[in-house]
Amino acid sequence: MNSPPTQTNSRDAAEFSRDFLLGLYEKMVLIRTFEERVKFLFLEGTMPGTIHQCQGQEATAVGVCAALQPGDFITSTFRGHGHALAKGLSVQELLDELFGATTGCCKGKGGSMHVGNMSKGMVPGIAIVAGGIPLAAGMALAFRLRQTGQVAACFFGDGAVAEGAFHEGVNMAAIWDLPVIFVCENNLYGASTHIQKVMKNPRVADRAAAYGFRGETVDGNDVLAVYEAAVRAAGECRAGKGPVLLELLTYRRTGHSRRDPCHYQDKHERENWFARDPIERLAERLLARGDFQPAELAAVQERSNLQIETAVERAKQAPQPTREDLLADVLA
Amino acid sequence: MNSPPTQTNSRDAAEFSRDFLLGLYEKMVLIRTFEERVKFLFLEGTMPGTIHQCQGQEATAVGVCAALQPGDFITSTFRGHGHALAKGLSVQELLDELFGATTGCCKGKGGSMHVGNMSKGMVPGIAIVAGGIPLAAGMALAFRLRQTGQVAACFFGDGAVAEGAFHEGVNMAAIWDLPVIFVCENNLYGASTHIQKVMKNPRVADRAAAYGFRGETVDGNDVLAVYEAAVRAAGECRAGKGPVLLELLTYRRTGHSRRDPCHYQDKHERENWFARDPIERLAERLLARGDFQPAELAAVQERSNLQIETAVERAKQAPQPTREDLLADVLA
Amino acid sequence: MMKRQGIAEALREGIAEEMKRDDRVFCIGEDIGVPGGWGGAFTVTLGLSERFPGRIIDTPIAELGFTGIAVGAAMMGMRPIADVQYADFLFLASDQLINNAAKMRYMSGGTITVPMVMRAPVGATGRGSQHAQSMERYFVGVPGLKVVAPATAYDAKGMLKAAVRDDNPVMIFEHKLLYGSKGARAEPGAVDATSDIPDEDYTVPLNQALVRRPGRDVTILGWLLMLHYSLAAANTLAPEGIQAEVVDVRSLSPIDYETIGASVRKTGRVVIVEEGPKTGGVAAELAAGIMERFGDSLLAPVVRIASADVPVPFSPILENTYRPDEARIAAAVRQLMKP
Amino acid sequence: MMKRQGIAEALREGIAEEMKRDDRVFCIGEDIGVPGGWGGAFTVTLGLSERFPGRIIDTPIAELGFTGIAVGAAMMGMRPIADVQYADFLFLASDQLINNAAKMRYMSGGTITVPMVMRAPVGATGRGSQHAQSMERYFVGVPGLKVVAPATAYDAKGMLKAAVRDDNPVMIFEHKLLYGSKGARAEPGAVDATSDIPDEDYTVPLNQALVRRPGRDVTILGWLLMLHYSLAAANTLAPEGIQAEVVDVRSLSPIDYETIGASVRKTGRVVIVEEGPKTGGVAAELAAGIMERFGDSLLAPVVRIASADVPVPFSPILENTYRPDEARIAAAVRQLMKP
Ligand SMILES: Cc1ncc(C[n+]2csc(CCOP(=O)(O)OP(=O)(O)O)c2C)c(N)n1
Ligand SMILES: Cc1ncc(C[n+]2csc(CCOP(=O)(O)OP(=O)(O)O)c2C)c(N)n1
Ligand SMILES: [Mg+2]
Ligand SMILES: [Mg+2]
Repeated sequence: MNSPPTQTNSRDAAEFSRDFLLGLYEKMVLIRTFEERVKFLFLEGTMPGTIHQCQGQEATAVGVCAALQPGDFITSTFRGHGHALAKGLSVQELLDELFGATTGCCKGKGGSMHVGNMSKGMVPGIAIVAGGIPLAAGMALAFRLRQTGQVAACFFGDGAVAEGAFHEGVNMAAIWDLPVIFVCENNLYGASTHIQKVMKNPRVADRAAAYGFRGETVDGNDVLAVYEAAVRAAGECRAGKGPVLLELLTYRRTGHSRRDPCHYQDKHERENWFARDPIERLAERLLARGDFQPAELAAVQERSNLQIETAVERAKQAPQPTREDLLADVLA
Repeated sequence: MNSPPTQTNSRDAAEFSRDFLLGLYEKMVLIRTFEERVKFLFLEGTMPGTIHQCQGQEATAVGVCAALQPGDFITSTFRGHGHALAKGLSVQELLDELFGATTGCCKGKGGSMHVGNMSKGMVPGIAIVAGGIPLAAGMALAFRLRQTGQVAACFFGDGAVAEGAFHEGVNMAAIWDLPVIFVCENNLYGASTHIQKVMKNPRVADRAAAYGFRGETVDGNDVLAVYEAAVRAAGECRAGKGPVLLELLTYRRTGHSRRDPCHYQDKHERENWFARDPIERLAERLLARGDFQPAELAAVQERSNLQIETAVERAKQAPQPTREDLLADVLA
Repeated sequence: MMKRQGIAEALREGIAEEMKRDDRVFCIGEDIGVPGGWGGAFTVTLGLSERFPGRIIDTPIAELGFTGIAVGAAMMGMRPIADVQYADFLFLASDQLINNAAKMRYMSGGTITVPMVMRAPVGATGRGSQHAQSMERYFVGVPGLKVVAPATAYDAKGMLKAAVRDDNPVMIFEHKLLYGSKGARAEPGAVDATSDIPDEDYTVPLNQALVRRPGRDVTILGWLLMLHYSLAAANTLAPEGIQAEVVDVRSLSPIDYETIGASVRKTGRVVIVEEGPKTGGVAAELAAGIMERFGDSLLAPVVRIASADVPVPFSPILENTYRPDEARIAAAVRQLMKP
Repeated sequence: MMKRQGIAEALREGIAEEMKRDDRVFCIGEDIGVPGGWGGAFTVTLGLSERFPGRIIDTPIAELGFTGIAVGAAMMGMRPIADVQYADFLFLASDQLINNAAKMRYMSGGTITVPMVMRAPVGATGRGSQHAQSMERYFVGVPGLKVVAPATAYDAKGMLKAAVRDDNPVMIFEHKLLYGSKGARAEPGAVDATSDIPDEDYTVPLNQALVRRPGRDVTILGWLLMLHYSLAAANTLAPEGIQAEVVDVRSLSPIDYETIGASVRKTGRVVIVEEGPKTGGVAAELAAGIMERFGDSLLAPVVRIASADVPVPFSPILENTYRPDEARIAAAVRQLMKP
């Protein structure tokens, strides 16, 4: 399953602009740094709630969002920090939300599993597995009815494919040719359960055919491959050709949630995937171009550390809600 | 869509025993006669409730049930009269149920949409579209766990394929190789909606591949073709090869329910299908064998008429429940 | 100018008017716009697909999916009117309605509105236990969701229009025996719920109960079919010298305790009539809420008249026993009035 | 002999004992038996897949499907113990639970039994609005379904065993803050619900409330986490001269009005404590049911202490405001006791 021949890979990094590549790298590093810091804060006990993190999956969020227009929307899941940063939410509004502050992107009412910001094109994460799939189809239906040319990108995991909501939402998007990109981040596990246990044919992209639209399997740890696949998909959506299912093969470098030690993961599988880290791989390709210096990439990491440290300090001081806030925001 | 090249047809009628063929013919005529009589009683106003009938679809129920063992079970839908008679429920217990009598197969508590009799291997019809699919998978799981060698045949319509319950139930049957035959009676319509409107690829049998098991499209108006496909499927189930999806192409000769005039059906489509009536087709094949006389087949019809008339008269006199019965049968 | 209409007609006209007024409004559901079809299970959208091409969307049989699609479209500014053919199927859609539609605004910190309408026909009508439930109880009290249950054509149209214009998700429960379905679709046991419908545009608020019949002795609370039975019972009781005040609860979430309270303070006696199992019904909330707010005005414990705690039986005899009727209501009132 | 156990451990042992006793018993759910996994979201089935090969069935993420599969298997004589990782997901499975499992016996004229158990963890625990709801209200009063909510390890084990042996579908609500989860799975704000568990086989009836603390002045009704808070409040009130009788409702469907009634007749004052929005909660049924049955013994209207009518907020400050606590309970009782 690690890198099947069928999956699409990207053009040579040389063919992309330096700034564009640096931007992708920067976002991926920012996400990784953010997640690592949040993990520490959580284990340390300073951060409340529970967390689902995306270390190792940075390329999927960044590659897809880089292919979207500002007016496009994404839906996400309980594992949405990376999607949020990739779609342009600020480190501060996210951290504030995770700390339950009123300055958070959801005023502290959503929390880690529901981060989002409509003004930046991200619906608060839907923590019901596959629950965001019909939503995204409905958003795309609105775009179609209003002929706005917008696209909805719907992030979900391999585990969501077994849910009825996937089946129903994807089928309606197909029969109505809705402009939605179904982005399946296939990290081989739904919680602790390996995909082989829940699907006879674990090639998620094949499912699209049953509904009569195009599916494609992509190396999800190659941000450029993800980007190019998403550009193609978005183009087809805007051209009215209907939805596309992108299966992005990737891997979770950390626990499913909280303090999960991942004992259910096979050691060799882990090592294989850890060797294919999306950030390291992009770094290698950048350096191979010749016009990036190691120091420059190190500086990127420095900037991320600094940005996040400052944000954490502010988040810890951010205003907490008062009892009065409990009753607000229920009805419009 | 009428008779695609891909569908499987049956062996020559000559290769089946005379008694067996007569039995199939007798059952199909009984079902047709039963449904026509019930329709009259309903329109006349003597019969309460609402009805969903299966005129034109007799071959699917009869062909499949003929391939099952007495110990096997079927699940059905709101359109279950034919399935019930085919599985061996008596005309009397069905009519009594339709009249709400305590002598009905569900003591008058189920009604037309929920006919069934566990002692005869039929679960009361599940009137929630696709709701019987996970049930049948669960029954098959029980057979597997207890190693009883039994098979569950799950009847549902083309409209059920869009439901999440189909997706979830079929997938689990597939990954666990459960002994269940998924019998999709594809009569081209879900209520008033044509299958072309709700599926990009309307070949239901193709869906099986997405879940990793075998699907087959059969001429559902050819009772022998249905029978043979069901025999193959049941054999595979008992051999532990997992589920089979049978798509039986057929057509509803009457309204979806109650007084539906079927104005949504295309005239040519109707004529085409009416010309392929399952009972007439079997009759022709029987006569073509040479060892059946027209008079013999006419006698079959006579017997059905008589049997049903007697049953109707009794059903009209059958004991109705009393207020006390309301509170019985809720908890075991 | 006025015209006499039944609920199905009035809803149809209300939907058409809203679609004309606001091109963000569309309908989505099963068999609602098929040419040669029925305009939904109860003809409410009959003919609208010709008048509003592309805006009456027929779906596959996939309640969870099309409900989620309505929620998503509403989040993007559309104003979907979704419907399930029978309210019993709402169980399949409740995740999208309760976990998503109703919570979206709150969990987004008040930044999202979900202006969608869901219509659902309830009531036991000879169809057996899976096409019969009174589903109100499962949605009353869901924070972020409004729930109404109109008993007349006037209210049905006015509340539908108000719901379409409301920025929150609104559930409208309709009763199969009140649609006024005719001919082939006529329902045995149907009750006349027609009203004189003004030609002018109007709405009916989603948060107000209504006194349908004034009386000083006892307050009868009902909605949908049970309101009509309650009014009939009140008429039976009048000649016996019992003046029952009949309040149409109408708005089930939020509940209008002001109107209800005024009546309770006056009569001091309350009978709540509900179709559906007694245990855990909407009447429980009404009884508890009335006791909390107006307990001191109560001259006797609040009485609940509801169905037995059983699934809906098919047999007409049993179904009629299951469904509270005029006689049971009148008897309960007489009992309550006994000195 | 006895041993001290928490709810998770006690449930695990109870399941193991029933699986040993009866080979028709099996478990089905998500991540419940994966080697190297967690034994379900709250470790209840941890290690059982090794002890009972092939009988701890890990499913895809498909609540509607595996619930229907449990129903089907139960109809064929098996005794499945299904579980959802968080009770909020029951909305996805409610069609199979309510339309099929609960009605199957009735609509078959009493010929079918559906001996299945569904376990579901409830409670607001810092996870946001979709992993937090108190789902009891949606299943109380569903004819054909039994509902229990054990607050101690002793009851959890005894009721689980009784549920497995019961021939009807039984829903068991468990509270995340009561499992006694340790180490990596520990829950902030958890409450000690451990009990001394006898080594002998025992069951706890599914239809009986229990007086946890006798008192003469006021009856406090609670279950799950709120029972523990109510006991704490009662202890705070004792030195003030208020003797509160605390009743563990435990059995939510059916409700044991005998035990509850005995207490109400004695005290004449009732406070019902519920986690979850006040409107339409289980407390509504309790209040209405108590008024109907024991109205004449009531010295004051029944008081409901519950959550605000809002979705569950993430922010710990708001969540703690959302959840009724000892202080609110004590204050309500003091208020009620005011002459
Ligand atoms: C409907 C539903 N069922 C179960 C869960 C519990 N749960 C949360 S995440 C998860 C696994 C999801 O796996 P996948 O979709 O592959 O996403 P990933 O965690 O790999 O990102 C499960 C079972 C849930 N949140 N929603
Ligand atoms: C979940 C659910 N949704 C909608 C309905 C209403 N309904 C009853 S039958 C039917 C059409 C079913 O079509 P199909 O599955 O093809 O079966 P057929 O009627 O053709 O036998 C619909 C929509 C239902 N009973 N259950
Ligand atoms: Mg995954
Ligand atoms: Mg059909």
